Amino acid sequence: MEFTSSEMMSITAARALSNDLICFVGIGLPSEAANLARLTHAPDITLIYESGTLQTRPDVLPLSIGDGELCQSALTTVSVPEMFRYWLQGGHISVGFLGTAQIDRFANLNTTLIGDYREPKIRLPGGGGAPEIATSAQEVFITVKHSRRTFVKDVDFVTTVGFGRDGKARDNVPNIGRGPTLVITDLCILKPDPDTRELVVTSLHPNVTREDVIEATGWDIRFADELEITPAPTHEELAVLRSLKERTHAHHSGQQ
Amino acid sequence: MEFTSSEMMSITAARALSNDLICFVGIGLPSEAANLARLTHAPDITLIYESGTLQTRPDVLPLSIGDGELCQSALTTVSVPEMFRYWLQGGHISVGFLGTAQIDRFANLNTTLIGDYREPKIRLPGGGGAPEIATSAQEVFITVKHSRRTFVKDVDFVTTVGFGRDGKARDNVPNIGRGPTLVITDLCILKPDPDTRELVVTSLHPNVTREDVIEATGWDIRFADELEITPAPTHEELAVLRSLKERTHAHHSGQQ
Amino acid sequence: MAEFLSLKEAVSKYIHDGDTVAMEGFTHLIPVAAGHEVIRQEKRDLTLIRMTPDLVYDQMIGAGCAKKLIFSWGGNPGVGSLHRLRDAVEKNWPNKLEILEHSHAAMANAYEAGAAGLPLAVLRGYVGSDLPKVNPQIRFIECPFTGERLAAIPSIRPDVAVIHAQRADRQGNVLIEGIIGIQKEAVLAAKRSIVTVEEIVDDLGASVNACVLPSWVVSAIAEVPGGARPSYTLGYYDRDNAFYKDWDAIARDRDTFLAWLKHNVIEKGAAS
Amino acid sequence: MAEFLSLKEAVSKYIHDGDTVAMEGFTHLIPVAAGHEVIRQEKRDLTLIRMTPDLVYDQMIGAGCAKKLIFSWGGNPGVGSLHRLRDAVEKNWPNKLEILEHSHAAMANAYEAGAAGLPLAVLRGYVGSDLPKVNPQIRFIECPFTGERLAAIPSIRPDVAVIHAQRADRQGNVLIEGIIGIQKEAVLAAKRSIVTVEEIVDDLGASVNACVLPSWVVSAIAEVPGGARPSYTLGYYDRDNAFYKDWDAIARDRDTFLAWLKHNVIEKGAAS
Repeated sequence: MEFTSSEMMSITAARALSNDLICFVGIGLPSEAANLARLTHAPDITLIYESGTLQTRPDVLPLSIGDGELCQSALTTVSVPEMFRYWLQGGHISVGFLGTAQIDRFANLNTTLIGDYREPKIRLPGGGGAPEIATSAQEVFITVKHSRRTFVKDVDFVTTVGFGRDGKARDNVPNIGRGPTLVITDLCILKPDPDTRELVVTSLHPNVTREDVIEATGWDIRFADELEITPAPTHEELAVLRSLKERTHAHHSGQQ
Repeated sequence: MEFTSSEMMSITAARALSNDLICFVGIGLPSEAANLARLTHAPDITLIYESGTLQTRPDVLPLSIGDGELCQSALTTVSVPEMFRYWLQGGHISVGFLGTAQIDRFANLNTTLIGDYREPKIRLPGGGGAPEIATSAQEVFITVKHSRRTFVKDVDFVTTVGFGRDGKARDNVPNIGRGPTLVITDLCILKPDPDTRELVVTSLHPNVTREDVIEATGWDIRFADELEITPAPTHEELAVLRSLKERTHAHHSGQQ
Repeated sequence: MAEFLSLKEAVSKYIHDGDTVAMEGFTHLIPVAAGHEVIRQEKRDLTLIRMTPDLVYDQMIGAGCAKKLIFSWGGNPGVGSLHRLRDAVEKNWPNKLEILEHSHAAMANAYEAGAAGLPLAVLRGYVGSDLPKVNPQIRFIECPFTGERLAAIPSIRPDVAVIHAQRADRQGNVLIEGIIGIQKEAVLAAKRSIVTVEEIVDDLGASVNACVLPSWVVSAIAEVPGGARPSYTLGYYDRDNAFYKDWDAIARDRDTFLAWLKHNVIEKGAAS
Repeated sequence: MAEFLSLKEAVSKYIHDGDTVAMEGFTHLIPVAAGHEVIRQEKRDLTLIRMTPDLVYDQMIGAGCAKKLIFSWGGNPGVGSLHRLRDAVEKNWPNKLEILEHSHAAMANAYEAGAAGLPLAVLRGYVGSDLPKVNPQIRFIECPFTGERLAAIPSIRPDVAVIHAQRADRQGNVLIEGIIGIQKEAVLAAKRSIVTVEEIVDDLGASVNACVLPSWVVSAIAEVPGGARPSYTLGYYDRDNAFYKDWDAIARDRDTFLAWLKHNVIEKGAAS
């Protein structure tokens, strides 16, 4: 079966999810992965979107975290202050899903700007929910396309903490989660080293070589001793993902 | 028309209310006065009870601030944290109505205990909403039976501030209301002196003499230069009050 | 996910001697049946937390379950005192009861901060009151932006919260309607929680923004029709105002109270 | 009590040059028609506050209404950048735009504290982030009970808040349903407020705990059917996702943007 690198990412991310997780889902690939998991091996997974929709089961992927369908298929919809104070900061979220523009070796994320804050070359959307998802969720999964543009030696701005520029930002900080435990790209899977917190490649996707990853990373990336190969997408995973995306496309462009 | 001193109190308190007021109503006499006002000269007055019921129009007097009827006749019912944070502390309440066990010359209230805190002679219910109603409401009306038991030289405990034991507790405290502006008893009406904040009798109820008030007050009470006579209850006021109380009595004892 | 248990099993499994227990319900939805089960199971040394102790705590205090009470208004609303509470505070009967007294606003904020996972609540509170003199939990902080002096109190995070609610669905999601008081905050602030409900249904029939607790924040659900009496449950039965009045005489005297307790609680086993 | 006015009268009366304006609606119920009226009335030097600026602020910034923006995520959701916002920040077009950047959690807490009449909000926020280095509003305090270091930010208390809602009744009470976001907090935190609604009805049909704003916290109500388009109003019309995608090309180029603005906003008078 042919599959794109983006499909590989969604499917790999979906596999990391399970029924008993309470998942705080961002827009884009995180939403794709979470709903794919719900439609395949984790039908009871609980999805929560920042807009206040608790335990929602959308039939198509939302274009925004506040789409109408999220609200209609939710158990209930709470206010935004309640979402951030009770459900996120209250510690009920098992996994926070984040995307990013830039990531460094300690999984710090930059979604604020490229260049200097005062006169940015490129002004990015900003942190949104990420800075607090990263510390209030019990753990964080990150999905990002793998290139020298995203995997940079030093992020221009730490919008959202991974483990800090020195890998020690979470040390003896009370009442926060474990931080990033999984980074999924279109080339590989990375996990933080238990001691140094530096990201280490633990699995290469099918047809991806070490050189591809080295080529696409702005620092001298480390590989785990026993490097695994990520199982290729199955028929069912691809079929469900593609039908989900088709339904979504039809739905969003159909509306006027 | 014959009327009891308690009827005189409710009617006098009701007269002090008007259509444009947002009234935070406590149980007992405050609730009687507020609903009497709503059923007579101030049909558009807004009543709010601590339990979260906004803009409620009960047909009978509630036995508690959380009676079912308050909720069913309310515009909506919010949570208790929201009631205290947004509606009271947010400054939307024009008048807070309070009762008390003891009151002193600076309108400080004691609803905590008689005797010493460690071994109280009589343990009273406590402050409830009063301590913050007294400072977050724009002004406070107090209703209390007039006797040496209630009008004491020094309250055993300041549960709820009037103007402090020295009359200066509100001076240069930002973001709080004006405090008690009206004390209504079964004998008279008192208002705080604009400078010293000490309570001064401004109006005697019908058939009440200065001596009655002096006799019933534990400190040497002051009288305004032009002492008024509170107009006696009208036929309509008494009729509406009595029918309200009959309906209430029937309703509460009728239920099993 | 919430476990469906009998009231007996839920109380036995989730409430232990020495726990801090919040049995909330602001006049409405008071979990009285659960309180009676705690009495029957003779739990001891509990720290009871409740904004308005009401009859249920008067009974638990009179039965000797509590060593400490955290509250903000301890009376029989519209009737008078809670005589078992007064007997414990004034005369240490049946045992010494330590009390920690707050205002309603402070406790509401403390529950809210507990539900929000914070260690403290901040409010414009206790101005000019003597309560800070008798409650070491009440501190004051200065706003770093305006310099305003504001009250700070520890958030409430009980070992277990017990509430009553209208109904639960078969997945264990709970609907709370009407005067929802502090029910959600008490459950979210607690480590463990028990919810007694009038009925278990296929569909909660909740409106889009209704107060619904997902099953993954509730430890146990017990179906206990009438579980709030003499308090009430909107849509099911009214408040037994007459009993609230009768309680004054029952509780006033130790022996009448003990007789009432024996007949109406101890000997009446909960639906096992 | 809320005044019933036309959108034109409401904006003219309650929004003044130099005001801090919060036009909230978290993807849902965005008050776009009101934003267009602000553009038509050529308001200037506004400090715009909004968690997610969205198309409405992109248009107001591009039209030169704003001198400052307080926000927490400035993109076109699911599509890309807000090009007018980037043009202002990166190239000072049409005018220099000062920005003050927070996280969503911080702004949500700041609105909540504003509605609660407090000068600050406290949250477990900004741990390890660079945002405190570029936003002087972000301070840290120590919890007096646990010593935990927590973030403190000023509460948001705008001069005026503008929201869209499903409907109002004839007394001026307003019902907000579905994704209610931060609507109530924005109105309660503001000195003045305008609510545009789809319709004015006799009975709101609100459920017992629905999000309803009493008329005495709203300054003006304007009946503006379709007032949220291309955002949406639950129960009335869907989100125009196609337009959100089309906006990317329209806004990318200054002239195409100005042409669109002239044709779709400037020359299209609001219902006066």
